[in-house]
Amino acid sequence: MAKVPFGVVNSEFASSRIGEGMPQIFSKNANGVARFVIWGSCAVLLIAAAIGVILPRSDLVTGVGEPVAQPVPFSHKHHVGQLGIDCRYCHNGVETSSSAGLPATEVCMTCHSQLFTNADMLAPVRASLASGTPIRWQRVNGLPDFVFFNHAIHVNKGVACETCHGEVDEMPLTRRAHTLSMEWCLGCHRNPERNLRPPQDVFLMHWQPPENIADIRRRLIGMLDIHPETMTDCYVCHR
Amino acid sequence: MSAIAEKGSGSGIDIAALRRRLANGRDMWRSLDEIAGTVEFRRFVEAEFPAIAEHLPAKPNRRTLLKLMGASFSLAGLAACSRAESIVPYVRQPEVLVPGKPVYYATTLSSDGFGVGVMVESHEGRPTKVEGNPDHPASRGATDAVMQAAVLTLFDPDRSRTPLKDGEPASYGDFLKDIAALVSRWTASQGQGGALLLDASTSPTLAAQVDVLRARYPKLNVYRHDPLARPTAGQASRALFGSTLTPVYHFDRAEVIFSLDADFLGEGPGRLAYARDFAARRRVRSPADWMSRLYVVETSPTITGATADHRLAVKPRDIEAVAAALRAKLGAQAEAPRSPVDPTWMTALSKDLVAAGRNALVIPGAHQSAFVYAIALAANAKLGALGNTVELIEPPDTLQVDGDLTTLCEAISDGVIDTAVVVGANPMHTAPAGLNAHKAFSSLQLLVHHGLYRDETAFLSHWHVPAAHELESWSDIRAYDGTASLVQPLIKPLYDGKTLHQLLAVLGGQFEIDALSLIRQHWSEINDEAWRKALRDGAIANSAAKPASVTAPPDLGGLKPAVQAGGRIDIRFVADPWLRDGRFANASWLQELPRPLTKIVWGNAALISPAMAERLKIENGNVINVAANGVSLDAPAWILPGHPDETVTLSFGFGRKVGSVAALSEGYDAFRLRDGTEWFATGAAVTPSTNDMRVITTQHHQAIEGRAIVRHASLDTFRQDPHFVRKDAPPSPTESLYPDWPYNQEAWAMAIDLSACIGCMACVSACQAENNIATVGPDECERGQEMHWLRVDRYYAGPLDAPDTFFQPVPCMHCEKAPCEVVCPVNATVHTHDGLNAQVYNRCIGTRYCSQNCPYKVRRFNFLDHQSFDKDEAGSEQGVHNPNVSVRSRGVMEKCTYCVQRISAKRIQAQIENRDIADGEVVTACQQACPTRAITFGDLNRKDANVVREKTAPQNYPLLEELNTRPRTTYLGRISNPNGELSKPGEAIDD
Amino acid sequence: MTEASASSPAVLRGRHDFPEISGRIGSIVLSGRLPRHFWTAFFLCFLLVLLLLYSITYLISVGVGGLGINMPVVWGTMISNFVWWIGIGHAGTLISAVLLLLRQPWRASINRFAEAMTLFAVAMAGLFPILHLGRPWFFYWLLPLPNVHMHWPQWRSPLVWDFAAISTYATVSLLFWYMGLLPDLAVLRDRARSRPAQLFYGILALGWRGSAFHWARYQVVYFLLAALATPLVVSVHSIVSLDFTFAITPGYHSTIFPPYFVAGALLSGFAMVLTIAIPLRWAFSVEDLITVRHMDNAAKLMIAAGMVVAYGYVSEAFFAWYSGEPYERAMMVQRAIGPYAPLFWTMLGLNCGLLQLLWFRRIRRNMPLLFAIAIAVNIGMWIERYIIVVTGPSRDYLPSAWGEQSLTWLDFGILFGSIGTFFALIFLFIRILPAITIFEVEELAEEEGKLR
Amino acid sequence: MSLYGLMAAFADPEALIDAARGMRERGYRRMDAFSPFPLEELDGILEIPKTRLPWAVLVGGITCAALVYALIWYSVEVDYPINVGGRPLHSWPPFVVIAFEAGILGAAFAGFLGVLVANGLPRYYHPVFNAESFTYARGGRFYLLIEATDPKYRKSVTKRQLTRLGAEIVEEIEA
Repeated sequence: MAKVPFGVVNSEFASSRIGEGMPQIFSKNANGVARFVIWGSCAVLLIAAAIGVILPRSDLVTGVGEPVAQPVPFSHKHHVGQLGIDCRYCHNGVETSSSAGLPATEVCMTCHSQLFTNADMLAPVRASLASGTPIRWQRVNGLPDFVFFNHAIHVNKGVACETCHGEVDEMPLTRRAHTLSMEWCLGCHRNPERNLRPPQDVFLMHWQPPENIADIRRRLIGMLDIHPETMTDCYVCHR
Repeated sequence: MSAIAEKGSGSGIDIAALRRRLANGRDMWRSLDEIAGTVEFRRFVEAEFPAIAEHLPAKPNRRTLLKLMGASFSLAGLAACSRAESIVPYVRQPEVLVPGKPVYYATTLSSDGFGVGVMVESHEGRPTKVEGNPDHPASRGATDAVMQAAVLTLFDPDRSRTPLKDGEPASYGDFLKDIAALVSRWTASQGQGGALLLDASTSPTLAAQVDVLRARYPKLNVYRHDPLARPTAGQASRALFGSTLTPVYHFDRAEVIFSLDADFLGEGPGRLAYARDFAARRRVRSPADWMSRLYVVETSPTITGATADHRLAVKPRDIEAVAAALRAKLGAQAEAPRSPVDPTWMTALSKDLVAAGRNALVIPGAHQSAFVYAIALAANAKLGALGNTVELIEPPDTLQVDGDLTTLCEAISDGVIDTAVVVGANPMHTAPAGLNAHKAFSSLQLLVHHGLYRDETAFLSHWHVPAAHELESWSDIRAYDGTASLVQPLIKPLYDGKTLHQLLAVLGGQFEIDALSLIRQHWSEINDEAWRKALRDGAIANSAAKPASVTAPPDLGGLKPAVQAGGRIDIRFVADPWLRDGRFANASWLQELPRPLTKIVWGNAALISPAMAERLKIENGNVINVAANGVSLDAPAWILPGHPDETVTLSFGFGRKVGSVAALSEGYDAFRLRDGTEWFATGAAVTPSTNDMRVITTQHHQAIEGRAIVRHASLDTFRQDPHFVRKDAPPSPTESLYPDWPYNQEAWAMAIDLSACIGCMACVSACQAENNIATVGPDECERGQEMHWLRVDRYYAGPLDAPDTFFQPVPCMHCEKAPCEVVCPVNATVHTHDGLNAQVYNRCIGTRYCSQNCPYKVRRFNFLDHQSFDKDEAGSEQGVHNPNVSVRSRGVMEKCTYCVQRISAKRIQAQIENRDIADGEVVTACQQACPTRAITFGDLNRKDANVVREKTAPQNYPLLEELNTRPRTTYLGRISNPNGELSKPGEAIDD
Repeated sequence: MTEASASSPAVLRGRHDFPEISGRIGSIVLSGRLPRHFWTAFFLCFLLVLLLLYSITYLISVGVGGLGINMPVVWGTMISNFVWWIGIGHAGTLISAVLLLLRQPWRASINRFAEAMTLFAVAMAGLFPILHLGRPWFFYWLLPLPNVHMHWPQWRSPLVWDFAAISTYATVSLLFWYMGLLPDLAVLRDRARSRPAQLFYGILALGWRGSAFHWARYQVVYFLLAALATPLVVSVHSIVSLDFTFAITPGYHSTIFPPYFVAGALLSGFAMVLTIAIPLRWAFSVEDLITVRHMDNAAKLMIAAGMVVAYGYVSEAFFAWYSGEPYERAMMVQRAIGPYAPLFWTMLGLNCGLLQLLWFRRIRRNMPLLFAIAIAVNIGMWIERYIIVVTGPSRDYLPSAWGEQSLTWLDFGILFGSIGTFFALIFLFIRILPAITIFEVEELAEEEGKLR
Repeated sequence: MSLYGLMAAFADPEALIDAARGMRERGYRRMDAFSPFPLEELDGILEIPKTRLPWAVLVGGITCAALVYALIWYSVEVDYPINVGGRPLHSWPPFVVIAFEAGILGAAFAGFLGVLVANGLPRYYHPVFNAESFTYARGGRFYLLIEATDPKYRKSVTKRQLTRLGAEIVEEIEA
């Protein structure tokens, strides 16, 4: 850096009349404005924090309760609620496999080759069987790839379909009943007792717990060999 | 972008021009890599695989191609891996299949033409993992490193997808039309001028089909080209016993074993069974236990030599002298010839052998001369071992051929042959140096090639037909002991490939027949029930060959030692342990799997002895020119301790540039120097040059630095002091500042028996297949960014020329006081209730502190985007992925999890059934693959568990126990059994 | 007048009056007439800023594999840059806080830019732990934020302590610096002629009017902040050193690290103060305000810190031997003769050897020479941090895992980019804020009786 | 428009101190002095009370440290207990480090915010700025303010007294 004779600047400054004016550069309102800005920023920060806490849990983000459009407007309300078909008729892997399984087209056609054989609504199903092209359903209850959920263990240990999937028998179009967030999963994994029911009842909808349910649940924990202290291990879900 | 790639980019591909260029020589065209940048390549990809094209950068580099390689572009389940938001059920669900549950099928994989039975795990119809078949004699539940990669080659995007006529895509129907013309021509001429060139195979159906073809076309000639052929067993047994026989060894009965250059643990169709028996005989857990003793004389370091109690390295030309000396010592010959081996050594060996009597075993190298082979057979006979430790059986390979590639080429040159059908073989790459196979094949009127890849031979042929992969095929094949094993498809052919049986049937005029009916026809004598059982078991019951009873003549049936050539330097050719003759060159798992002794990846080197390097004043990576048989090649030198002096080991399998992965690898093509199918060359010349070539290795430091890492002792020392592992080792701390954490349920733990570990790398390969471990490519390996969760460390001790070699598999130790966990700032690595050191990939932010603080350095980091985390972006490369293991994204740490997905699966199963997990129910991938059962895994809290038994052995020790990390993985110190009469050179075992 | 200044020679040279002091310092900012070469230098730094931006973009889009790191040496320049910058940051706080507590009035002319240097160095340092991450976009997982994943940081990790220490240090330094600026901002507010400048400095000055009542509280709290900053500054580099000490890697696991790191920080910090002050006082002709005595004192502190650092080197080696730990010993030997030996000996030469020249008063007062030594120490200290980071893991417990890392263009791009950004920020600071504390120099002039 | 007080400007600190002492002796209590740098002698003269801000700093520090420690304790013992490297859940030594840093942060904030609040800053409009002579532009003069609310305040008397005590300029300032 080259040296600059500072005196030039300095003398220029000395000759000027800088600073001999009115020092009051703000109006009387300035103090009020400053207070408003200070408290206002505090309020904005608080609101932002509140939004940050609430928004990720809201239906807006989690998609809970929002029916998903499907290639065939399949109604659980009709099939489960009105006809009373058992969950396992279509989701036949649920007791043995990690995946509950989606019914093959054939399964749909066991009934629909007899019933509503000409309904327009079912045209994609018939087309699927004819062409051998599977129906592309839209996923409703999705988990990230790094989460490994196993249906069989839950169903066998007395966690009902209803507990996670909600009252599907009242859903004309299937929608997500719970957030399926880690927080929500852990809610049960930390304290499974309050979501248990006798394993034979897991496929029932609108199950009414008997009077002595607390007692039953306590015994279930022992009978089913459930160890809540092991259920928050990371690898239970992440492998 | 590599230099190679730049050379090619900018100009479009013109198939005709390529063919013209190809006509000029064998290495004129390089690879997909060369053409990757061209407009045509893009257009091709876009047309065929729109999903991939979107992710293809404007100028794809090697990395992209490697990623695309991960699996197929267009696999069967492409529909199933579309947007994550949609789910696709079956239209008709197969009965056996429950989505989410794997299914296992027994089938057989071929290894140098012999069958090894496997169980293949299949998820929703997608084969993902190869396991050994416990009921199969050649597998006994184990696999080797190469077999693990079968699923990867199945999904290899470089596989040939469509028949090609003169290099242009054509339909199979057109092919059949052309073949129909050929069939009628041959029918008219009785096959005059026709030749069939087969790959190595022991398929009974194939042999029968060839017989049918011969009957139909009496003038048809059948040749076989097996570049890795080892025909001397037959020659020697013909000379000795008058019939062609092949030996089967019983190491479980052997007390003293002498290997004459036989790598029985690493090579040969029976290696897995042999390794199992060999290790079982060397299991020492208490001073009362007994173990066998192994002497090895070898011409190039092998894992068998590394396991030996006494090992000598000799020049290839000296092996015959060693064999003759043995014969002399055993008293069959009065006068001992000049032996390169110390006479006391020979005396001690022969005394030991004689003492063992019928429990002795002399094994000749299968690639050795008939003379050596015959001496070994005679020695066994003399010792009384024949019928006990050695049995001679009819060779499984019953196919009679009219000659090999050389005869075929001569016949073509003579104008006798004008049409050739090449099935499976790739003679344009594997032909010997002196043979101008290229010229001969170019002059053919019609050349039909059937193979998995559009390889060098396919480029020359008029018709190329894609072959079905083993996992897509119906076939049969015999194991080393003659057991007929069935090959059944796990998946419909992805690219409509045809099996070799279908092709041969087509040549016989059966255009429509499928492979299953051909196989079933051949085995029509067994009923349906037996057939179903055979399919379930993977092998046809009681089909093993019966041992022949023979008596050895007093002489060697006229076999003489070979005449020694001039020159001082010998060449020893070996097949690369993973790539074999180069057929697996496009499997990235195998390219990146360190070779057992050199730990070299993505290339090969000319192995030389330290003394030779000193004389030539060369270092690792310096280029040497090796000349023999009138040809020469440049290769980077690699100094291997324990290598015989004045010998260069060259390995086959590299130098191929066909296929995007193969093109990434470096190395030379040793076939360019080979004469015939010889495994040795004498009179070679080696000239050092000033150039360097890159040789990539994953272990840079070989010495153990006096640390108590691999603890070892001789059997005698062990008997005196069973707790030898405590001697001279740092004291183990017993106290900790921290209170002990209770593990009330399971407490998973592993024990690794270093005496049993033969360094075969099967565990590493199995781990890679099971856990979706990425391959990273040569550049990243060179930088030290490879990803194997489990590594097998190789240390040397003792003198440079005759060191002791130690292998030590190092997975995660799952320390109870894990140093890695306390330093993770985000709880991404924590302990579980059953004592696993869990790694939570989705929580990891990549501070890499855990790896810094891991004294075992077993953690691996995704430095770059090796496989895509995003299902959509990954496209179809997920084909080979284990669906139960997360695919890790860039920037995430990963490591051995004790196969936590397997633990979880078994726990869930046990909990559903409301019972405890049984001992041995959870088997880790490495444990399952291990041929010697060196790895034991189980629950420490079960007092009857195998792993507890192993850990109570006196030689059990934790690695770096002085750090008080309390590892759950421990080692059983290595025990060897040297002969007390021999002060072994470089004896480091007795201290 | 305090005792210290009474017993030692005067700090300022020549005689001054208040308008002159405030005018000379203030006009650098307000007149905006800076030497042409100021802008040339700024432009060069700005090019390096662009390099930093490019490098960061590359790093984040390609991944940390673009750096030279590998297995086993998974930490590299990002960590050594971090430690280096944090170290540089220490001198500023030391000069302003510790010398304030010790009532060393000579700090007056250099504390402002030393504090600014601290802030910018900490800002640069704060960048590196994030760039170091494999997935930098998740850096906030180190914070205990309410989230749906139920995540907590792992409080036992030194990296979390680091996060707490660095953010506290940056915040406290900023508060301390801003408090010190208040009276000077009032001066600038009053001097400013243009309305935007008046508003800018006026808003920042918070209506400071120099009331005696304010001064009384101000001084107490300013002093208290200094008292808080002093243990903080020691704790920060101690915690940074715990990143290493906490690990069981040979070469990391050493109890000497905390004091040795603090001393190293001071050494590099004073070197950076000199690196900035020597050209600054010359370019702006303020040699009478930032005098040779300042430089001399800084040089003395440098050699003092340097001796402690040298003691650290010696004790590290001694205890590696004395501990009898084979791993520590082997690592130490490898450090001296292994692949990183050239760097190791260069480091010793620069940080221990060359520094001994400062025993000579003539060299301490020879500005070009002092400047060169300061630069050499800066380089030496970077090498020291790099050696500490890489040699341990490259030669740790299992010889099979031994290996070295390399450096790529990206390592250098980010390092030089950060240096450029640091100086660019310093230039901006000089342009916008008074680089010398007006009120304290006035006070000093008053006390020294140097008023006309 | 009311009168805020009288502002007297002095050339040097000694003059200001003398003037302040003089005015105090004359019975003035509602005074303030303004200077470009702190003048400790004024504290006694103007009867500036000893500030209690150090207590605020102490309380801020301790509160913040305790809160953070409590948060850590809650997270490891109550909310999500995890076995990390076999260490006890409540590993206090490392937690103290974080609590210490948090304490420093809390103390610094308490001090900084405390001084602003106690001084009533920011206060952009203030009557003293209405004095034409009141400026720090030239390094600042030394000012003494006698507020109009002082019981002794008599405009002309006070002005005269100030001038007599050496004020260069004395001006009336509006509120």
